Amino acid sequence: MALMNLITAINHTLDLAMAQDESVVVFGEDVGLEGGVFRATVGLQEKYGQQRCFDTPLAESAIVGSAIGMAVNGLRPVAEIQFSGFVYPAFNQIISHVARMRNRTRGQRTLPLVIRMPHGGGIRALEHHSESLDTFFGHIPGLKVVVPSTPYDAKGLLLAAIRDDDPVMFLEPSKIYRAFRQEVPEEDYTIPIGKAKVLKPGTDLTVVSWGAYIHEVLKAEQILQEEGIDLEIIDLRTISPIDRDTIIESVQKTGRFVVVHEAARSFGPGAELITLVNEGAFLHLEAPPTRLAGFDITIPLPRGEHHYFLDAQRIANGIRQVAHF
Amino acid sequence: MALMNLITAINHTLDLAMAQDESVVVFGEDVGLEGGVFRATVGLQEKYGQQRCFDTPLAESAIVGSAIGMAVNGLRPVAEIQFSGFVYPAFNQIISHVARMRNRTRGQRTLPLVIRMPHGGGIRALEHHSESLDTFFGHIPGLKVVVPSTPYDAKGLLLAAIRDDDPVMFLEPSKIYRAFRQEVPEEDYTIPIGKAKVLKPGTDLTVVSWGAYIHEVLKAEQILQEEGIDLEIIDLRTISPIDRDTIIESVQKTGRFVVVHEAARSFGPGAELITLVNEGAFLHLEAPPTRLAGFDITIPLPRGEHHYFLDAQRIANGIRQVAHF
Amino acid sequence: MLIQEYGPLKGQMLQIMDENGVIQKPHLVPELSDQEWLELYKAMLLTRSADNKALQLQRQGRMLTYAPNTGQEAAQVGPAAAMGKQDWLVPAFRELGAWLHRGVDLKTVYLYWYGNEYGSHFAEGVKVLPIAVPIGTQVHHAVGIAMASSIKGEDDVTVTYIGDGGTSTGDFSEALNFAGVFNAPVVFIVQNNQYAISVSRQKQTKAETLVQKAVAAGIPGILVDGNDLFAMYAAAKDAIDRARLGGGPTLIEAYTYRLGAHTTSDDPTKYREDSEVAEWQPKDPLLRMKAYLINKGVWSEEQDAALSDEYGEYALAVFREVEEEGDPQLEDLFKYNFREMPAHLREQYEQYVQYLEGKVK
Amino acid sequence: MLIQEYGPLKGQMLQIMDENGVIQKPHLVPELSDQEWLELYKAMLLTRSADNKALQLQRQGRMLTYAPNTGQEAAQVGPAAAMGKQDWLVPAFRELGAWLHRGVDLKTVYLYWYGNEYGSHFAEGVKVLPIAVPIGTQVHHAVGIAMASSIKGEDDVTVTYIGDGGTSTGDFSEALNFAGVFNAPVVFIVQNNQYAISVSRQKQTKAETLVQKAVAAGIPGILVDGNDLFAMYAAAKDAIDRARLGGGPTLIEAYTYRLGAHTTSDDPTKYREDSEVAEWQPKDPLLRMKAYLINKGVWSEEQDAALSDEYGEYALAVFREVEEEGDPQLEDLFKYNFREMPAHLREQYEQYVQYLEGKVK
Ligand SMILES: Cc1ncc(C[n+]2csc(CCOP(=O)(O)OP(=O)(O)O)c2C)c(N)n1
Ligand SMILES: Cc1ncc(C[n+]2csc(CCOP(=O)(O)OP(=O)(O)O)c2C)c(N)n1
Ligand SMILES: [Mg+2]
Ligand SMILES: [Mg+2]
Repeated sequence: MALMNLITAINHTLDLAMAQDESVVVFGEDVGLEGGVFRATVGLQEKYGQQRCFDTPLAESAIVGSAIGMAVNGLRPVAEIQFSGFVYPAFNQIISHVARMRNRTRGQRTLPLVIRMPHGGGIRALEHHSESLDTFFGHIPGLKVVVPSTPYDAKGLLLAAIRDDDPVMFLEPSKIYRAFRQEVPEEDYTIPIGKAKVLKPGTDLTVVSWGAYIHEVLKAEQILQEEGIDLEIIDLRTISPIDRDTIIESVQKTGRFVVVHEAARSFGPGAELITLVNEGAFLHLEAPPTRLAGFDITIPLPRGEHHYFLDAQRIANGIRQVAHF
Repeated sequence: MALMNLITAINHTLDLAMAQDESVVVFGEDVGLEGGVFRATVGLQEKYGQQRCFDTPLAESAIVGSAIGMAVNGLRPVAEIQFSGFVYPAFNQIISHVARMRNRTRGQRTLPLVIRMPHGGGIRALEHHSESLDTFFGHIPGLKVVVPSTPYDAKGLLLAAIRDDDPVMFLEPSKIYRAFRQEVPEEDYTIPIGKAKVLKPGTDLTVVSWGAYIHEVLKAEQILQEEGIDLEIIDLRTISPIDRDTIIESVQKTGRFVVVHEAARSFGPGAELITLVNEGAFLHLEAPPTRLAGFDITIPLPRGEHHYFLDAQRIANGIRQVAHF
Repeated sequence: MLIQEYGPLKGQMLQIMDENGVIQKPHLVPELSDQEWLELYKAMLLTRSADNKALQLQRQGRMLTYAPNTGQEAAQVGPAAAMGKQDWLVPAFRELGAWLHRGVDLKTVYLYWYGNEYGSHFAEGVKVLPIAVPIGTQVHHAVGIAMASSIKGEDDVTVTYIGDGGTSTGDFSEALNFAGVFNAPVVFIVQNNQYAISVSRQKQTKAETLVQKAVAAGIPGILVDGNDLFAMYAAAKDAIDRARLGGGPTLIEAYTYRLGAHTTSDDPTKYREDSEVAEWQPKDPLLRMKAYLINKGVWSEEQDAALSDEYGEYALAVFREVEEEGDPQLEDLFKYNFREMPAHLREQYEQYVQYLEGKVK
Repeated sequence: MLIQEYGPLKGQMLQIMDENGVIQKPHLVPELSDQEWLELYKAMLLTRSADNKALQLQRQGRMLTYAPNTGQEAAQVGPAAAMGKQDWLVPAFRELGAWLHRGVDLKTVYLYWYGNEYGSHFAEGVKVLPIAVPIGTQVHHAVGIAMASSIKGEDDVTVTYIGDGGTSTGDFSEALNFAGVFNAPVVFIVQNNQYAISVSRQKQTKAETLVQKAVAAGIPGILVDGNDLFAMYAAAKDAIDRARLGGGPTLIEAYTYRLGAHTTSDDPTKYREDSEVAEWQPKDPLLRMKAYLINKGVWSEEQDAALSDEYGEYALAVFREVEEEGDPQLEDLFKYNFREMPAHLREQYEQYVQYLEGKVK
């Protein structure tokens, strides 16, 4: 076991995956020589050579498009997009090909590839460096979408993603890249994609969140615990396919539901979760299932971003209202 | 008044807008000489010259990106994307700039532009010619998203879109381009963006739909009427911003809600509407608000597409279950 | 090397056989036997026949949309024939001649245009990617396949197609650039058929030639008479051989003409003069090659007519099979999105099956 | 015309003044007075001073991320000075010299890097677009602006910037191609500062020069010593004049070097040798121009030091204003998404205000 933060856990996991499987290749802008602007790939080029870890020209469509070709031809590419706000040039490749190649060819051509990117905001960055893309990717049939919230989970989920025979969007909450360290086993383990995790069982209200926000939710839990509100907290971990059963079971028990997310509110991931709860636990609902979400605005530049992001206080406040409904 | 189908109404409206306002320019692939693959722009180049109606090279990012520049420099561009499945290369421009320029510049640079495209399927077309993008565009703060369902509405909404100082995505249900004709006044009128329309008042259940599907819903209504189920039918007309008040008022009255849409189910537009209903009419709900939607699959090629699309029977069947809940 | 003389900026177009089927550059004729050239001609004839049949069936309402490739057969069969057995083909959507020559069954092709996903599922070992409808996207896949070959230390070469319209997409430039940077063993063939639906080549770019776009990526290119089977074979062979030996990518502009409509939904009389089409008719790659072979004494008009009929009948028989196969299985629509069907998808499928069964009873 | 001699494939780089500040090509020196050149030098000095101040403030934790442009001042001030009053500037994100010279207040620039949206709101009449962070996107806007000028029959010219990294984006090629097809009055300036973050120019493309990418679009181009103010002014003037007279677009490659870090988050020692930086230090555009002016007798080291200090103080004073202005108004975050705030947004805003008020009491 070693203490790792999220970014070192990812670096360690890529290293492990490359050591175990020659077909794993890692690339993107600044990924090779520099080891990534967040240093997720540091040391890999030195260790595995320029053929397996390399810099690309500045062209996201080409990064994803060539990853498709590599996957077709026997590799397991792990492509890095420097920030989620720069993945849009690759949307055509992601929607038209990454998500569809298997179906299009009736199972003949599978695409075992991973597209990693820092996700979400809260890092006082320039415009476009703070985007949350849960809905965009979640709405595309044929994609799996994963968001880890801890170094331990990041390792298990990333290994699962790399070994998955289908494409996985791996969204890394950049806010917590270096926020805390955790014991991460050196050995091999995977965490199944598509399974949520009950972080804390509770009886009064179910809260679902993921990524960086889970940690704010956990803080809110402390506040509310003192007020006698007993939350059940679920880390979604996979945005698509959603682990409905875990959520619905929970809401059937608690009767109350809050989803907390960073993405903009309208047409956001919260809407999907609330709808699933309606579909699976309507008769158990004692209060309107509720979303605590980003405003429907462009994420503000650093001087205003604190208004956009939900902190434990605001989350507690929102949950409290549902608890007392 | 003249009898027009959806496509002739759009052609007539573009003509009217160009005649009235010199700053309106119309362009896209095959838009000029040929008049568009669906003939939406037929005759306009001849009438207004190559400067105001023209063909572009095959590059959607450039089409939208240059439209932004034209809008900045005093024009009102109306860009055509040949099919909604080919708009993905322009997502970067749409998300990063079209939707954000006004906010980015604190109101200084506005983008009065319209991006038109055929939308949705059911026309027995090749792959990528049948995509429904409601969620994608709806989730982007800063965009207005309109889907007309009749020739009359198309004219009023398109004129409103062209005159709007903000960017509007104008999604035209290609399935009904030539499905039926309707009296459309020759004179100028607009229909406000952001207002839904109650097509038929009713007492038992609220159904929201839009675009081509509205016509299937109206057929389903006939079936259910005979069974004694009295639907209130709302044509959403604007996907974003949603006219919540009209919907919530209706559900407060009927207590039951069904949304019918063509896009894939998960993270689809139905989730947003169901969530709005939860937020605004929870205590009035007598049955789970329900979505009748596309499967979470890539839209099948023509030999399988009939399974994907909801017809009046399937819609009636779904509504019936909610009515009898 | 041909590039020396016919490179992007030489203002020269490689032509070996002229429009009358007469060899003008004997020293450049690739070393194939007459019999082998005859076989390639037959491949073009099969393509033409299958094309005609598809159009005929479409007019009868039996085939859906179809994108004809009449006039472009040499630009397709030539490179396909120059490829090695292990090489990859990454098409755009109008490469019937290349597909068939690379081992794709005509039935599969017809299934595609009939609107069935099995039209993108090829026989085992056929190293061809399915049609890519979004223009420009496929060239990235080709580069990625080629990069993977290099990374794995294999010497497969990848050949990819794109249209003149496609050269305006950002994807095209990005892919050429990637190929250059990674020295990928890939050959890009631009079928410049002078139109992107109604938009003429002149309106597509101010560049005098499309091959000069290679300069932007610093890679070699060559402009070729796309209706000359000899030239297309020679140029492709040259580029493929070079790629295989580690020489990197090449761009080939095949200068040709789409004699038919863009697709069966298109009416070309709306945007081009009949006289223009008439000018290109005598340049038909099949006419030329037939003249050459008849001159050589290895072929005759009679044989040609007979084989053409035979291919037509064959194509019809294949299409009948497609029709008989009927619609795809319902489960297939759901089954192939992921290796394992996720719970929500299974539920959607099962509920729909229940609905259908309820409806039937 | 300069293009004749320094066009994309001539293998020549336009340099008028050498690295020692000595004019080598007197006949090419643009016709400005010594006083005017001095003013342009001062503009470069202001840029350098404001840049240094920003870096200093950033190290003190007072400025947020900052992208320095030290070394690239001539490539920015030269073209900006060659522009007409009515012309448009569409920057990438590292064009401090151009912004200031085109009338953007330093305060506005600092507001931007301070993380405030008002940093993209310019004074009335300043025809400059805000920074475009997504690389490559801005060049389309420039082409669109230029197309609109043509359509409206106005003779404004648009000048746009992009980096060497940016030339690999599909957007760049698409925009050049559009500009060519529509003969748009636009000048593209590639600031080839040899790096895209850590990725060197050599890894960005196999093309020997970036200016040769003009060939793909069939438009003229010129390779220029980007550290030579005379050459940058002359090339830009040539291109702008031509565009204004209906001659269409031009691509200019300004061959320069980023002497500092990519941004304040970047550590260039990770990816380049100090010796490389040391080689470029003497080519600094300010050093050269200063030497020239001192030689001419219109400037002195003393004046230079004094003015540099003065500018530094000015920059600091401007920054203090920015700090004093504090955070943006809450309502501003909501107000500018649409001309009128839609109901749901108003509700989100009001609920949040209520929450804040509740929290305060
Ligand atoms: C990205 C994209 N935009 C638009 C279309 C619609 N479309 C289909 S074919 C075509 C023209 C293609 O022209 P070209 O590349 O020359 O190929 P050709 O049809 O001549 O073989 C267009 C615009 C598309 N398929 N993809
Ligand atoms: C589409 C996109 N991808 C990635 C980034 C992240 N990024 C910011 S600057 C930069 C390098 C840009 O290099 P260049 O174009 O040479 O400009 P320079 O920084 O040298 O001025 C990158 C990769 C981005 N902003 N946009
Ligand atoms: Mg073509
Ligand atoms: Mg650079």
